[in-house]
Amino acid sequence: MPDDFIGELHEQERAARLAAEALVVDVAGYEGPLDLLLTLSRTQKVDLRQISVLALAEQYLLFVEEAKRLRIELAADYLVMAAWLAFLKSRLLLPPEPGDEGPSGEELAAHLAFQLERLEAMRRSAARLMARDQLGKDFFARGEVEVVTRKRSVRYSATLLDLMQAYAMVKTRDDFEPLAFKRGAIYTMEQALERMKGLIGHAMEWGMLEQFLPEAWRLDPKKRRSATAATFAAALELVKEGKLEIRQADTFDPIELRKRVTG
Amino acid sequence: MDKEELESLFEAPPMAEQERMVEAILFASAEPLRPAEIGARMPHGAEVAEAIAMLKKRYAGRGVTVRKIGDAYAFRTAPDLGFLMQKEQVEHRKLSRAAIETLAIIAYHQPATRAEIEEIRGVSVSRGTLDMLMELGWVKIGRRRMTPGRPVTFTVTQGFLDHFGLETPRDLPGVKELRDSGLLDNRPAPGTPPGDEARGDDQEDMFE
Amino acid sequence: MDKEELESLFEAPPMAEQERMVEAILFASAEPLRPAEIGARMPHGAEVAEAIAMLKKRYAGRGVTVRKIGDAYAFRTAPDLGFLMQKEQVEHRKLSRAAIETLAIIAYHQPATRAEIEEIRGVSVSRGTLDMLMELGWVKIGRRRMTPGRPVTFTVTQGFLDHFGLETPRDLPGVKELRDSGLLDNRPAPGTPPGDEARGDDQEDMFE
Repeated sequence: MPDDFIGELHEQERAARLAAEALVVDVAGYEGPLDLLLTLSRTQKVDLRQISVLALAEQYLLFVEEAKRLRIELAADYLVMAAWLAFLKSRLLLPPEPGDEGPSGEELAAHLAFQLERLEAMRRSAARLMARDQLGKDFFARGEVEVVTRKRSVRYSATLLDLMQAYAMVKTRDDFEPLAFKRGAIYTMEQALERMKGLIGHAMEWGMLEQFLPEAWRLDPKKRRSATAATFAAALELVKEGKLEIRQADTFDPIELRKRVTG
Repeated sequence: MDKEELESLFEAPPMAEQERMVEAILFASAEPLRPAEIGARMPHGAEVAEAIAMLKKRYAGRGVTVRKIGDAYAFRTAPDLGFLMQKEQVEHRKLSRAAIETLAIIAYHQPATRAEIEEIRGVSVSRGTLDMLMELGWVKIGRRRMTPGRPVTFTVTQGFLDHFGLETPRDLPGVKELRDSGLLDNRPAPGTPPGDEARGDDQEDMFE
Repeated sequence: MDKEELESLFEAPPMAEQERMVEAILFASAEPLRPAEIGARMPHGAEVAEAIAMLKKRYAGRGVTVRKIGDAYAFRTAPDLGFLMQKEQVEHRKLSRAAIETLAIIAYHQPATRAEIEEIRGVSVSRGTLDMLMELGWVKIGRRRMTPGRPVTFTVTQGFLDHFGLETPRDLPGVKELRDSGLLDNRPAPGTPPGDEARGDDQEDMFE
């Protein structure tokens, strides 16, 4: 029955192709390249400790090629892993060049095998954890919490999570502030006027304008410039009100101020 | 199939086991249960009245006892131990949003002056909020800032660290970590139209 | 007045009475209580640890038992009777595979940094996964790791232990085998300088 035989062959081919494609098409089902590697490694049907990393790397590279052929877009980390595995493959196959720095192919392969084994162990542990008896499902806490008293006190509660969320909220709000100029480094004339009014009472002698700047605004050049301008404007305002005298010996000389002595 | 027949097919568990069952059911229930309600949860053929009577006897004189309330049963603290329950009565209240935000800002920026807190929050901080945080023992007054007006600063206390399970204020996660864990994610609250920047009370929905 | 003197003035109640008291206090609380919390409500001179031990023994094999959860104690129904409590069963949020794995990694490797979780799973921890585990009250932020960048670590909580009926994280299923086979070691990839944990965050700015 040659016909049947050929038919069977086709059938086998088709099944193999479908299996390969299924793996590729399912790419969304994998949680990253390590997960995919772990799935591929199962086809080797050996203990993870005896796995052939070289064969695995080849399988993975084939998978990526297949994805490319089917024009399936792979996330960047799958491609990064592919590049790394190609590198690993060359390290495993080629003798190390003299003076070659860095870990050997065997070391890298051993680490990858370790990672796979560890991921699988965590998977198994997670399953065992979830299979345990759980509170509220298999065993229960006291249903009716008993409170017998007349004494009342309020206890405010907040958790670290509340705190972090509150802070996050405050910080996020900033990101969504309506467009406005940050006025952090601007000292307003109103502020300067307020301050000068308090200070000029004591300014019996001529003093330099700089002495009237607030402490915190004297060092940072930006702040200093803003404070100088505001203080100067405030000084002019006070001169206009007849409360202050102002003088400058020459162009670019220091500006000096003192309280206006009346009468 | 009538009841008699079923009973002969499935034997009821031994009385000691039935007593255990009633014990667990009464313990987990949020309210007193009538024997019929208990019976409805027990295996077929259980002798609920007898199991309750046994349980009642077992707990006689213990710290908690099985009490009949109307026609239902419940565990209750022995009357002579009522005094032990007094400290239990604390009303748990959530901190107001203003308070938790103020606390968070102090924790992250300490020492912080009132003006700084207001600048970060974008709204003024009421005297009462800071007073309350100080009364709670979570915030204290630190050194004065050496700037004009010599404003007082606020810092968090050891009590704050204890309450929030932190060893030092440095253990607080940073902004980047908050963002990475999704906490700084600007998820709109369900049902909020996009762009409706949450500044009102709808905030609560967002994380609860 | 020193402690000795007080003790001689007020004699502690007999042990049987102390056991009753612990029974009443533990019964009334849904949350696990630490011996110190219980002691704070007991009369002076009470031997809380001994009373708890007696109580634990008394309830062995009953429908409710005294469970140790971390360093605290609580009454919980016996797991074999869970089928009776369908009415009390709470709807459990179905956890994603990523969330379950992240939880397991934190539990088995704790304290674990975000980078370590990602290294084990081979993918980045998605936004909101850690957030959700913290909201469930199963994971909390622990100490910072004393490596460059001082990353925060995550650990499991008492609520986690309570939920899964564990006395300590050492009771996690298979933990000993995993440790013996080296699968819980923090083995860096070959070629990485030791202690290279730096993830470059803005932490430093925040506190300095």
